[in-house]
Amino acid sequence: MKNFDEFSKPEEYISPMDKHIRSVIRNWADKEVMPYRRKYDEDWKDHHIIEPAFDKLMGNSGIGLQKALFPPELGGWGIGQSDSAFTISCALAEEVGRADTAMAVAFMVTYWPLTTILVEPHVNWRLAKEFAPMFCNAEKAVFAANAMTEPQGGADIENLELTGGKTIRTVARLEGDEWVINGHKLWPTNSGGVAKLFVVPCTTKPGSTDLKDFAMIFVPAETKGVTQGGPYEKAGMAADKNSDIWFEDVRVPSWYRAHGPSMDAQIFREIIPWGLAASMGFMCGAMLNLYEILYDFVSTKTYKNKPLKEDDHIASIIGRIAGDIDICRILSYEAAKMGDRRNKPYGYPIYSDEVACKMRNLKDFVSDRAVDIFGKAMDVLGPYGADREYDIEKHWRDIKIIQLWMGGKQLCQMEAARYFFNCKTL
Amino acid sequence: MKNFDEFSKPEEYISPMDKHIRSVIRNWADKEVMPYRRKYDEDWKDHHIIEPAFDKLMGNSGIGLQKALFPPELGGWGIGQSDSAFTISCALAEEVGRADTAMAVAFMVTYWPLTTILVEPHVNWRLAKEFAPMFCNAEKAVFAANAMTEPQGGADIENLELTGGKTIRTVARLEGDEWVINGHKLWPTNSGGVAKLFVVPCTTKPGSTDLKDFAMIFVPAETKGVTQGGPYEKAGMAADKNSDIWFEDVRVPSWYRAHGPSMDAQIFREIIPWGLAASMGFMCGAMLNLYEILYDFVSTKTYKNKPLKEDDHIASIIGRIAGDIDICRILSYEAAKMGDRRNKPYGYPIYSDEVACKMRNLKDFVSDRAVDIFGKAMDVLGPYGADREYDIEKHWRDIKIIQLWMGGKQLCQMEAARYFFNCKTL
Amino acid sequence: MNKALDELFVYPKELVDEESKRVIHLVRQWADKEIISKRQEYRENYEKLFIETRKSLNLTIGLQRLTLPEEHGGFGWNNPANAPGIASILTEIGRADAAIGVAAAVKYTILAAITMAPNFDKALCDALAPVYCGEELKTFSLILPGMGNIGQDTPLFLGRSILASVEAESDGYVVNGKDLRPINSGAIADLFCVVCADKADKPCIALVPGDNANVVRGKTLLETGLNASSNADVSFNNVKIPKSYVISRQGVVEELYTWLNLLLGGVSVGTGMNFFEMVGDWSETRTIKGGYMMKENPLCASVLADVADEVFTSRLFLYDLAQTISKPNDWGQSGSQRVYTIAQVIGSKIQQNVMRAINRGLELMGSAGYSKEWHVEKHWRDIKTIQSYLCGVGAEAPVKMDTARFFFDCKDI
Amino acid sequence: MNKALDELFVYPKELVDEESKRVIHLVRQWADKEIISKRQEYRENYEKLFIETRKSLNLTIGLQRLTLPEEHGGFGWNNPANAPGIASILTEIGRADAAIGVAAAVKYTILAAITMAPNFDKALCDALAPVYCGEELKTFSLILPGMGNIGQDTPLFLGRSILASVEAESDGYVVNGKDLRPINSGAIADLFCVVCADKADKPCIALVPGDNANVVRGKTLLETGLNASSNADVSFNNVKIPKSYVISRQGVVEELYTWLNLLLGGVSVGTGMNFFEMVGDWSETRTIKGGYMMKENPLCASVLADVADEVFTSRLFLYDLAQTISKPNDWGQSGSQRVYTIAQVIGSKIQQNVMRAINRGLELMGSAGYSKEWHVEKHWRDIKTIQSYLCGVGAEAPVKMDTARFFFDCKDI
Repeated sequence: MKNFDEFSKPEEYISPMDKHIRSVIRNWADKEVMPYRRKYDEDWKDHHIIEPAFDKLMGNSGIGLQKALFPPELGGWGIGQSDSAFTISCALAEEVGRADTAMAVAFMVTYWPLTTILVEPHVNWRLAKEFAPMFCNAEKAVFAANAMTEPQGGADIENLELTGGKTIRTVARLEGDEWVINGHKLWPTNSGGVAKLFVVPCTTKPGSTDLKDFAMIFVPAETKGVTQGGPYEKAGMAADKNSDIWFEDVRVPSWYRAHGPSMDAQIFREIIPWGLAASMGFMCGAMLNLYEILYDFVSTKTYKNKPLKEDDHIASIIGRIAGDIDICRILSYEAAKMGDRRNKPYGYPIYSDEVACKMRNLKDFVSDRAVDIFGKAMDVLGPYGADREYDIEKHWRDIKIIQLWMGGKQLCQMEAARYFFNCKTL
Repeated sequence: MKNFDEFSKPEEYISPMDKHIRSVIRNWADKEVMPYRRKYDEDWKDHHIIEPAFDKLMGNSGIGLQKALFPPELGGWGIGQSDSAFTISCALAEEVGRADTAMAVAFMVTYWPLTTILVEPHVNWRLAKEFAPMFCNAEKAVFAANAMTEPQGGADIENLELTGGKTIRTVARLEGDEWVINGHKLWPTNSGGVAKLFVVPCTTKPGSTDLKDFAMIFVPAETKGVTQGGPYEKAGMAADKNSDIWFEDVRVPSWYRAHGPSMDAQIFREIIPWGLAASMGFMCGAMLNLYEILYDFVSTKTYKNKPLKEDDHIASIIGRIAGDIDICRILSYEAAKMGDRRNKPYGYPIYSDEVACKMRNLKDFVSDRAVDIFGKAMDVLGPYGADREYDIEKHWRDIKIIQLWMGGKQLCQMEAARYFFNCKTL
Repeated sequence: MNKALDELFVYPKELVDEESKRVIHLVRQWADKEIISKRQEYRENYEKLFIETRKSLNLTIGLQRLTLPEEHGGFGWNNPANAPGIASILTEIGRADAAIGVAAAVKYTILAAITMAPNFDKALCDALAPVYCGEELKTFSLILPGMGNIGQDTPLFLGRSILASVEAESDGYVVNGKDLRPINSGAIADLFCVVCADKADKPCIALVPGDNANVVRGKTLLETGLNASSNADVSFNNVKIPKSYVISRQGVVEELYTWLNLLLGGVSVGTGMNFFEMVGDWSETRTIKGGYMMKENPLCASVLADVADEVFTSRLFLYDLAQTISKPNDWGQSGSQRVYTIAQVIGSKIQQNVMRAINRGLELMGSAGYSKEWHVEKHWRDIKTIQSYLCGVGAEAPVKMDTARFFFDCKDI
Repeated sequence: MNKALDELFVYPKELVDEESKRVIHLVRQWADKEIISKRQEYRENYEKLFIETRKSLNLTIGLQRLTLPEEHGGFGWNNPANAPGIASILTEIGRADAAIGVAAAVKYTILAAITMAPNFDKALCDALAPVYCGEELKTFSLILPGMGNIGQDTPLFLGRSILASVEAESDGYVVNGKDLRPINSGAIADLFCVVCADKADKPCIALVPGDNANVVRGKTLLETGLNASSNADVSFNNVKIPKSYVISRQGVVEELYTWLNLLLGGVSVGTGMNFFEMVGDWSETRTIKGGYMMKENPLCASVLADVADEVFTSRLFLYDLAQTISKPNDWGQSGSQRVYTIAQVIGSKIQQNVMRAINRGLELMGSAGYSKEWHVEKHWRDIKTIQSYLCGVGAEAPVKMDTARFFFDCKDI
């Protein structure tokens, strides 16, 4: 194999933009991230080192990726309206994830709330126009966040089919032409003072199981009554800040609700495949980086005075690692394509079980493989495996977090099983 | 999920013939195989029950699939010249494999030697014309075989890069315009008196490591000096007969050599991806059948007086099984597509490492998953798992054989590792 | 193989006393002489030799009476302290033939509920021993709770459906149950031991003589392995049995599971050890890459190491369990929640490990792995059959729930 | 958790005598009082407390002298029969803090080569004990063979490269080695034990005082876990040591591996047990699906069962190994091929099992799993670090080759 670009991609799916986007981001990664990333762990609170790299990636002083989803007429690149939106996202996730999956998630979660108003067929032009300047005209990185998880329920909120939104305690009350929001959210990526814009899944009628009462409402971070805590300290992913957010009588215009009754619940369901596809992309990116590092290692370190890779048994171990990377990449692109088929006659809408549950299965699988091969790679490195200088252990810590987020492994398992076997009570 | 046809396929790859072919074969399977397959094990020697089903699948008295690879001008269906030859083969392998993977292999191995002379860009029209009547004009099933393995070397012969053919002991000597072949082969599918036509990988210069001395020569089974032993008794795969074949001063015309020096070695390398892609298809077929059976079982048997599938933990086990099937199917189609890209600008020839080694990895992976999920499914069935009436244990036995054939797991591992890490000495 | 198995696969030697060693030695001789040294003959004439070798084992050597008290003509191995010895015997049998091993394991399991201290039931033993452990070879069959059918609401044993029932009637009991699947020998069993629910839905066990006219057997099953055991579904249609044939003490069903896991574990460890020997031999006769001995290739060696690992740890587990059972003062009786749970955990791990050992080893053997000529495929099929039966329902689900119940005090699972 | 760990995770009670029990009890008290009950404080002020708690363990309780003979002021636990007791101590330490455990495990491993019967080296003990096991806390560091660098042809210990060398010089030895990576404490160690090759390429071990000016330490490493151990690469540039500081008896390197696998196994089992406690608590406080307790959901219960399984079997393995080591008359000395291989097999299995237990448990804990606030993520990082170090080179490759060599008599791998 010539290099990591040779890992299998379903060539027929690849967008014409792929090569260009990759090379731009790879250049950024090699210059702005790779030389500094070993210091990120200690920068988790302040982002002194991390922030400039974000600016070069997302803001107009750099690549300007944060505007990519917006329509060209509002200053963006129009990816939200592209037939390859998922596939392109997969490439973005890979390339940024190769450098740092935490940066990848912080960057791409900025798209997450915006998908609900910028991606065909659900473009909400009024909101798109309202928020376009915030992202498209900024020199520096501007972040958004999806304030989903609540203290009592963990990822229960993602289990909307089962709970019907009954457990949601963040409440939006319509007063005149304003929503008044009260509640407490935990853990969203880009909280801890990072995000300029939140979308807040909430209920308009506490305790209701009617999905019409479920709402997704946009809240600019500087709105009065929004308070963010300091970032949590975590085992990894220093570039991604998470914290508590409290909403106390927060008032936003009534048209800040993404789409309205019923459609908001559908839209909420639609953001899940985006999160899953991106998660797979992040992990593939980290795995590509793993391969680069491992390749060098097994070619230069020896066992029995031969390079590690020339020992048949060790070759079988690293061969399995590379083989799994190949497989995960195929699956991630296939998952992305499931999303991109949403408007095709042979495709399914992204709020459908077909897409969501199959993707849950794929994300669960890719996560398991990633957790496994990073653990195995550390063992291949032996005493160097846990050493930060070799850049693998950091991914190992981050990858586990990706496995656990968005409801974690068991939710994926249940959604997949429910779909494949038409279970009624899971 | 509505039914097993909903398992993911990369929709963009599917040939227009797919639906039609599947429905024809499914009809055959349901009528000719499913009602009888529980008796196949005892029919391993005689094929009294098995043979009529083959006739209906392959011969002109039935579907006539044995002629599919031949060009239309010779009475075939022209699949050998199709851009979707691998993808269609994958569908065929699945549908027949769903009923019985041993029938699937016996049927598709008939194509195997023929791919070397019927598939673009290597059509050998003289030989194609010579052999077309044997397959295209027959009412009954006619089989071919690839007599590869030798007693001393096991699957070493598949490791042509490493051994250079040095270990091959079957020798062809040119005498005038005839090849005189001597040697002893073991195990080919469709031996034991089944095949009408063999292709015999052999050497024209014993001990040579020059691939120019490697030859693939066609030998009709009734040629003088060809002797076949009785079929071996195996743990499964009763519909596939294997035995010893001895070639003693067997004489065939000089132009029965597939292509000639060097090209024969390339051609030999090209048949490997066919075997790998078909193996994956067989396993996917068996897995689809597993799903059908398991679905019924977990919906009607209970634990804690609830259907098995409504227990969250059991759901996670069967969910993983179904999830793996989804994944294996995606990967099998991707493997097939790697073959079908052979003539595309972004593809690789099927003798290339890119295709062969990546497919080795995929076949190894799919085999491992298949072995695992069939074992797991038997455990889900508990005391019914080992019971032939439930049709899963038979697949369990067969699947293991698929894992072991064509050089088995370790050869797959070595080829994949060699490719991914550019190893020199494996 | 030029190494002695017992020098490779370590175990706590002090658990096996001199008397046990003598019996173990006898059984190993039997195994080597009557089966292992003549695999080909055994394969071709399996049905007949199966019965002959069972007879020589059970009657000539006398193992049919192994766990009977001495006063009943037995070897007196009816104390939990004999657990390591009994497990060792099963290992030796399993090394020769898993089906013979399963028949023995089931018999000792059922007898454990009757003869094992401190629950020795003299009256019942008086009634059964002369008939079922005498001069003729008798086969026992065990019917455990398992899965139910949709629309049917059954009493449960820790989540598993109990499909048979007992009801007191005048001086005895009446047993009922339809299409029950035993774990072995349903078609030929002389005595059934069936887990039943009583009127209060409480689990108990009933012993049912096979010659009762109201015992109806289905056709003999064709199975992946263990076919010589001749299994079949069984129905009990108002079968009357004496009062003493029902054992309803607290924990008796758990006892069955405990012993069954130990003894089938012994069988599978033995089969695994024989597989180890076979794959070891194979790896020395086979050359690869056009020259060197298979076992000298690092990748093949690593597969061999996996085989050894799995068999090695299985044997450790086996004696860990035997040791736990043998010390009721330390850890409780075999029917206690702790010992029952441990037996389930270890029992299923042993089966999985041995299965993995064989699956791995077969990878190296290629077509010799699935060709009947090489004999290893029988081990593979037999172990898978044992494993699936032991699962009972939904793969490891019940065992996992038992485990969580014990370790985490779960109440509702 | 309202169950006592020792009532859940069974082990052969007879292996641990009353004296051992008293020491174990002391250490458990230390663990609960000084660390487990104040995790938050410990997290915020880790560096300082790490030293304080090590001191109270090693000096106040006196564990620094645990494996010294009584005549050297030790506890006299310098006989293989003490293996189960020592392993138990490490479990208790590991339950509190894996880094403290690793420091202790390495120290006892190195001392085992010096003090353990029948190889007690009185002269060496006389020289070392007063300095390194006295009233001050001293840290030992171990440098094992491992991987080499391309273009370098090194002497081998069973396939692993030996990067350090000793050469006799007048009345002592000279040690050389460049950029060696210890398994712990390279930056702060008071005494190094390094596996060297002698002039004939034969492996031996050398003890190198850390205060020698020719010992050059690299910068302190940032690592996944165990950061408190302050590891760093070390170079020995013609370091002179006394003659008695080199031990070259047959099998001495094997002895190190045997004890290291046992004792790091003890550490990881302890960490695993504490993780078990934590995830158990979590599963009782957490509700899911808008209502019921996490542990009552069958899927979550099965994950909990996996955690329990892995920890349970790890502890069984630990005592299986301790038992094997403790009976040299049954199975051979700790430096024998058999005991060495068994230690490798079991040692790596323990690490894998505990790692799997934690990986599984974290799945249930979601963000609490990786948030530092909940403390479990430290266990996860520490165990992974131990495991990777123990691998040495190419994941389990050397262990698998050792296994195949012992079980199948491979010669060339």
